[in-house]
Amino acid sequence: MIVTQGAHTGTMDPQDFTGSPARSIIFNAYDKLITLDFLGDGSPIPQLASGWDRIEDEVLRINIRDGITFHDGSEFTKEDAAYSINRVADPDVGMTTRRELLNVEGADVVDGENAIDLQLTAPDPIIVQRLGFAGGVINQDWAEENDQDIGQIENGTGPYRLVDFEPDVSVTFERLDPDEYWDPELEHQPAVDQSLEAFPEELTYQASSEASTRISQLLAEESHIINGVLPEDMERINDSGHAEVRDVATDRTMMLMMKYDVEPFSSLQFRQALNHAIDKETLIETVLEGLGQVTHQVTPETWFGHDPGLLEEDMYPYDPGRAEELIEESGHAGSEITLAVPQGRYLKDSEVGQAIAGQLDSLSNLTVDVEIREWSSHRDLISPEYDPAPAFHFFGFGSAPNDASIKIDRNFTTGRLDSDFSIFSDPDIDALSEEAANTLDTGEREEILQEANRVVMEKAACVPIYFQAALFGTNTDVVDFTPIPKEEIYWFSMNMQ
Amino acid sequence: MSSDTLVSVEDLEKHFDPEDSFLDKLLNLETPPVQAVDGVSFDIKRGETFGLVGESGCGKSTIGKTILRLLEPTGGATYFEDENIYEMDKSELNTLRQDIQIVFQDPFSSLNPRLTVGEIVREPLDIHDIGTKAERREKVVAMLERVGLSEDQIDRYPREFSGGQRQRICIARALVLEPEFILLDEPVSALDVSVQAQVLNLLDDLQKEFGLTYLFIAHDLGVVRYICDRVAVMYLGRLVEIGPTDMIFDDPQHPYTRALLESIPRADLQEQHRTIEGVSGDVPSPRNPPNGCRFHTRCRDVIQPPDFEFEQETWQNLVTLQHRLETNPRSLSEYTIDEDTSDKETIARHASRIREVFGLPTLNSDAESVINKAAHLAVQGNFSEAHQTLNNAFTTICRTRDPSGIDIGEDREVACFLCYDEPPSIPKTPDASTENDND
Amino acid sequence: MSLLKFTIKRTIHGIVVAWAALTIIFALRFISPVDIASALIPPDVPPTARESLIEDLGLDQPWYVQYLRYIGGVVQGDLGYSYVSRISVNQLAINRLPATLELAVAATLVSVVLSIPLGVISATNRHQVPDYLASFFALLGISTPNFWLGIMLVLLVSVMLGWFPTSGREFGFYEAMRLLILDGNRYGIIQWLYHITLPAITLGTYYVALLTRLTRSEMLDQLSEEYVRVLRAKGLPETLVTFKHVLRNSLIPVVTVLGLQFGSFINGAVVVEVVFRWPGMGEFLIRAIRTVDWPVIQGTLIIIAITWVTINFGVDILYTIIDPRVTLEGESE
Amino acid sequence: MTHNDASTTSVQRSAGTDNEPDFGPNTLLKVRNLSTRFFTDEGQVNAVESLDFEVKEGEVFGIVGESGSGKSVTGLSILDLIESPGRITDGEIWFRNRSLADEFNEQQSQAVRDEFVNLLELPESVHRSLRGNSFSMIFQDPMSSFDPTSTVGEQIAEAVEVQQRTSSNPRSARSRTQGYGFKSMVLGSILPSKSFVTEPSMERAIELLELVGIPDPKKRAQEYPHQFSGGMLQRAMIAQALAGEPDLLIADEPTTALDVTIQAQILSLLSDIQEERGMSVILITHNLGVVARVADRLGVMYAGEIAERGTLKEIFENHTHPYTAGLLGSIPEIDEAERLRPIPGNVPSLLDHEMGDRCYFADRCPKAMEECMEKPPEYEINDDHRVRCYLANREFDEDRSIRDHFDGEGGEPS
Repeated sequence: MIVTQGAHTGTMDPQDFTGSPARSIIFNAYDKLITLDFLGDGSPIPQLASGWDRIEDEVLRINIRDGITFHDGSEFTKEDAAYSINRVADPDVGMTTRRELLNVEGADVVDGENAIDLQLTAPDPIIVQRLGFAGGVINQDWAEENDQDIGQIENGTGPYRLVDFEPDVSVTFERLDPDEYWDPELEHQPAVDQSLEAFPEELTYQASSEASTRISQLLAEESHIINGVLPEDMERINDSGHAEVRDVATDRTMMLMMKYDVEPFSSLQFRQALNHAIDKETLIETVLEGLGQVTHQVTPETWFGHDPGLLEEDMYPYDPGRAEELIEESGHAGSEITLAVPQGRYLKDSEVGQAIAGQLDSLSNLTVDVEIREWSSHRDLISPEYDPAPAFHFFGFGSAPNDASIKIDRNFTTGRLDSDFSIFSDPDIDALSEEAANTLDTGEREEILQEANRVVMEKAACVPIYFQAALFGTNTDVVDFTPIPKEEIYWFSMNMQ
Repeated sequence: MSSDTLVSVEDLEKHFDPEDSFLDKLLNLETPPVQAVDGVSFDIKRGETFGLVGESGCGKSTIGKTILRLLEPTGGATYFEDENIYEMDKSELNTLRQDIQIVFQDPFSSLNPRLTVGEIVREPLDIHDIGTKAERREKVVAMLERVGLSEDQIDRYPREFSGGQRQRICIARALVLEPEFILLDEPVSALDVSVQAQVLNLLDDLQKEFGLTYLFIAHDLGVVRYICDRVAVMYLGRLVEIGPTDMIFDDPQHPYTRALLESIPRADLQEQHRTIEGVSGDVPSPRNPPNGCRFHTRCRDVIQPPDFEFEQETWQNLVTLQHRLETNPRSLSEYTIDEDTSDKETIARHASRIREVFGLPTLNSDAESVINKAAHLAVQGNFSEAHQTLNNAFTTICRTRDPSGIDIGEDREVACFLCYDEPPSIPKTPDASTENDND
Repeated sequence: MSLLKFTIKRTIHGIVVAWAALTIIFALRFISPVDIASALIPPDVPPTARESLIEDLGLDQPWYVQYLRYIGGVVQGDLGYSYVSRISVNQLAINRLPATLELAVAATLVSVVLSIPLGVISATNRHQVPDYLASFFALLGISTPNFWLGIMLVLLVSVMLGWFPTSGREFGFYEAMRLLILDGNRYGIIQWLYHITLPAITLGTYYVALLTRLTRSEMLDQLSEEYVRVLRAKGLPETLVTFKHVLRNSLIPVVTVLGLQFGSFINGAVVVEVVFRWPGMGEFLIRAIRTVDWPVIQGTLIIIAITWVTINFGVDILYTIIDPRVTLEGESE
Repeated sequence: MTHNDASTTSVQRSAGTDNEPDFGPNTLLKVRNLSTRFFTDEGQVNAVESLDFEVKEGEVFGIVGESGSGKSVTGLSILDLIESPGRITDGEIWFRNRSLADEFNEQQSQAVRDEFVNLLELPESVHRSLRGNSFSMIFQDPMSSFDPTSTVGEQIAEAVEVQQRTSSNPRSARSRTQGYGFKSMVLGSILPSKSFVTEPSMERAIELLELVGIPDPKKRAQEYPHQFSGGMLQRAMIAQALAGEPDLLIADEPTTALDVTIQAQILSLLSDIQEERGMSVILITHNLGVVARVADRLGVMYAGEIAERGTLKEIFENHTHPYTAGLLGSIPEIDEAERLRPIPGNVPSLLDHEMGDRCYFADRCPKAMEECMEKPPEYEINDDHRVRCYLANREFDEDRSIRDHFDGEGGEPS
């Protein structure tokens, strides 16, 4: 089974990688304490943990399974589990996956029990989800021995073992014999109804940044699954007779971000006007050939805290007349604004950005320019360090634990540990966010988050437009390929005839 | 300087430094400079045609360019009407450029192919901003007609003309500013003989008409004899003889001048029966010219050391060997043997081979042992000692002293010890430059 | 000038050029609009770690200290660590450089093998049908963009005909040769050839055009030289005239151009490597630029610069073999 | 005659039928009616026009003329070295060669007369196989006449090699390239390859260098042309030309590029070698002094024709053609400095459409008469002297002068 993604990974370190292509690769070989039900509703499921229990507001006890060994034969212990958590949690080590564990102070082994205690600095109601999206578990002795080389070798507990790794080029895994794996029947994965035996014996991930190259590989039957198919190539692939395109709406919210303290975006009416001014359906139909799911809030339907009220009811229906009125009211009629758009990051990003600007520009009292930049330089502009950041940019916020707080905290709050992409500030939203972060009761918390979603829209903190679609090309020999909303391609989502 | 002298060249020197980079110097890769012109003096009188002759590479064209300050000299001075042109500033030089003009050898490359003949001839007038537009045109037409072209050819391009006509255009261009002095650098050598004669006659006529002074640089002695009043003969960057043309041609004093004149084939039925006493060998490199008289390595009359009496030919061969040992000993490596070979017979055989090749027969004199010793040393690869041996035993004045030009009367000067009433004595210490290894 | 001195001289030249390149590459960091620290340090690093990283990287030092450290590092062969993969750039480059060199050499071979015969045929049949055909191909090649040709070749030859793989590099040359020599197994070298063919043709084609034209015009120049007439006059068969003398002399400027082009092969490889998923320096560099992985960008550029200098040095030496006038310059008179 | 026949594209084979060539007892080469033309963009250039001359065994035949008179093209035509767009369009080149005559007597009898063969009627490959060993040629500029990247020794050895291969197997083109296969072709185009030249050839090359007076021949053979001086290189070129022991050496301006002192050395070398080997030489030059020194007979060429030919004495002292007179009068002599009598006008155009059907020299001729508007035939003044001028059988008549048709001295017909 050969998978070709648009990007690859330069490292195999399960705690120090970036991006979903790396995630797709690394977690074939590494298990986590807790994972998410990627194929199902995304809820946390115990993997190397057998269960968990919040013994105090700020202490999470995680029980560890017995009898699991690493690929090198050494036994997986609670010390390894604690070590894995601590390696990430320690800011001085500088692991990239620390983002999910910002509230974790450290982990201690529990005497007399095969368990560890996670010490938190705040209650963090979704710490379990976060763990499910965080790094993998590694062996302490092995890690200390191979400190420099962790990125190039592998020693996980996962169902696949690394055979060959050429950084950024290709990686090959072989499947363990079912009896070598601790869960040959894959019972811990509720959404997987087959045993390990059914999955590919050899799994190779390659990378090619050129879409045309990936498609050529697919059509020449050199690759079984590719990602990042462009809408215009769908027909060619489907017509080839031995490959087809699968699409899935992802969790990536494509939206316009506006800086709260820069005129004219500081005006609520103006922000509302922009919300009214975009014809989302037409945009998706014309530019994306129908691929993409319109949204009126930032949180996907499957996520915790999604506001079902906003699913059907559009607070800001497409109404250019109303938009013009609101601009008039805001006192910013005749404004000239510039939309910063990245190129090469999202599906047809620059085209969509231009179309959006075109729609906005067609308002009689607004002039909109577009600035398109290569992703790497655009990313620098919108990174938290850059000052002044663009006041108006096209942004897609994606893969994360399925919890509305993440979308809201990171994009629309001020002063939170992880409000890194936010250029917005509003006391009401901040308060709701704070409240959600300290509420452990699930039902109560859901209400708070739904409220937060609604307030974000009332304040018009952004212009949510659609959830981006992911297009995959698969060889017809591949059966049961299930594209997941997180855009990753895991071993368990594919099978071959 | 007498008042009838127009141009006076004093001790002019032009050495071309090779384009060695800093790195070359650092790595000791310097190449010695080319001594293109090395201390040349002469005067050109008003209204005369002064010829400068010599073989290619002797430095005659370099002199021409240096006199016009197209090249900066490395030493010496050139006076034009008593003004040293190397000390002139821009504006003086500009004025000078009106008085001095040049005609080059190749009329094909010295005319801008994109200009019409009229424009080419008018260009100097434009540059020096002389006259009104109409005056300029009038002048151009007059000048073109004077050199034998017609007014209706004024708008044509150089490619439409033959070689002789182009050289006429070059002459017209040179004359249009009414200069006093024209430098003719091989003006006819690219032309066919029949056309060459036309141009020579034209130059002759123009000189009379405009009172011009010519410096005529040429290698064709027939042409020089025809057009020049006085001639200077150059060899390897130096003047060897200077004097009135007829005297030089009829009674050459310097051995080089003699050989040069001897070498020219004459279009004459008697030619096949004439024995030529020419020169042998090639001109040495101007990077590393011979010591003393620069011609001595090829001279038939090289003066013998006082204590010996060789056949002149043998002596000349000996000088050749000496020179070779000094400047290019590696070329003798063909005759050497391995260092550790001590077989006397082999050494002797090789030594006699060297002597045979260089034409050095066995002699019945004191010289024999010296020559033999040197040959043996050379065979063993010890070139510098071989050279030293010969040098210590046989020193000729031609090799140790540099002959300066001596006045032999009738306005003639010759740079040859044979013409000295009493040759200067040989310095006691052999010259120190013998370690000069050329590679 | 002896070959040794010549070599020393060229080496020093090379070092100076490499040093200049290094300096320019260093300066790039300062010219770049992005804050160096934010470029060098991943955005996810928390502020405390950030400070210590800035210190570790020496970014708090004045530029000249940074410069000296940087040059010192390069001299000692230390190109730093990629912040993306945390692997030393040397290690990464060692993995990548052979692929690019293989591709460049193969492309050179393709262009030489195609262009020189074409040039010869063209020149010896001047103003006849073969000449026009060759000129036509040359023009076609020169006006076809690399990436387009690559994609078209893949579509035609790989996807439709299935003759060659679309992309990738299963075996490195070294690995393939080792397999062949140690185990007598030809699989590796066949795979290598199989995979390199299309990228090499794509990269080489542009230069085929250029070199064909150059060879042709050089041949014509040489054929009009007097010595050719002399060679014929002494009865030398035309084959020898053409190959032993005329072509050999025509190749002297061709070799110069090839040497210069070898450098541009590395540049051109960027596009070709991306299209063909060829894991070389170019693809690597592009990836590094995308992720603003400064140590890798710098390291890659340095290696490209040094490779280029080295190859040109090699060409200079080759020059002394094919053109005796070069080394001996200054000796004769 | 046939000089305007632009449509003639192949050598006329029947040229011999109307008047049979007669060969003198010592004739080595007889050129009859030779025309060589160049078909350029500007038009047809009649470089050589109905040329006749013969070369006897062991003599030096000089061809004198100004640039563009066709003298070099004549030499190249004999060796079949004319390159496109030029072509030999007409004529016969009869060469004494018994073995060739025997060989072709049956299959191509029209190309054979006694011991002579007409080279222009033999297959091209046969004509070319004579290069190097029957004919060889030396050229004006020694510096550009050697391949700059092969050693001088090797280049001479190549000539030796060609000669040896040819003498062992005269008519086989294959034998000439034997041992020089594809590999050598490829390698030879990159590296200095010795695969063609054998050790004995190299030794012979060194002997030849010694013969022409080059010191240290062994070492010099290993050197490249740029390490030689012009004079030395011209000696090397002579050595190369001698390698094939040719019957006829064509020397095209052999001394023009050299300094006078070197020129004298080379001339005496040529003359010594010619005498020693008894070979024939065609000496092509513009310098009358050079022919005076070494030639036995000479032809004065003008506009592609031989205007006047004869022994040296006849031409120098008894010339009839005003061009010959003009040429001699134009040369500034070193022995006296009287005013030159130049030929007026310019070297003529050889473009077919500009040539007209008259005496080509008429427009520059001080003695042009009315009859000169028609082409003069070649008159025989005596056994040793022929001229293409009406003055051969009549005196110049002032009344019939057409001098006024053309411009005066120095004027250019435009």
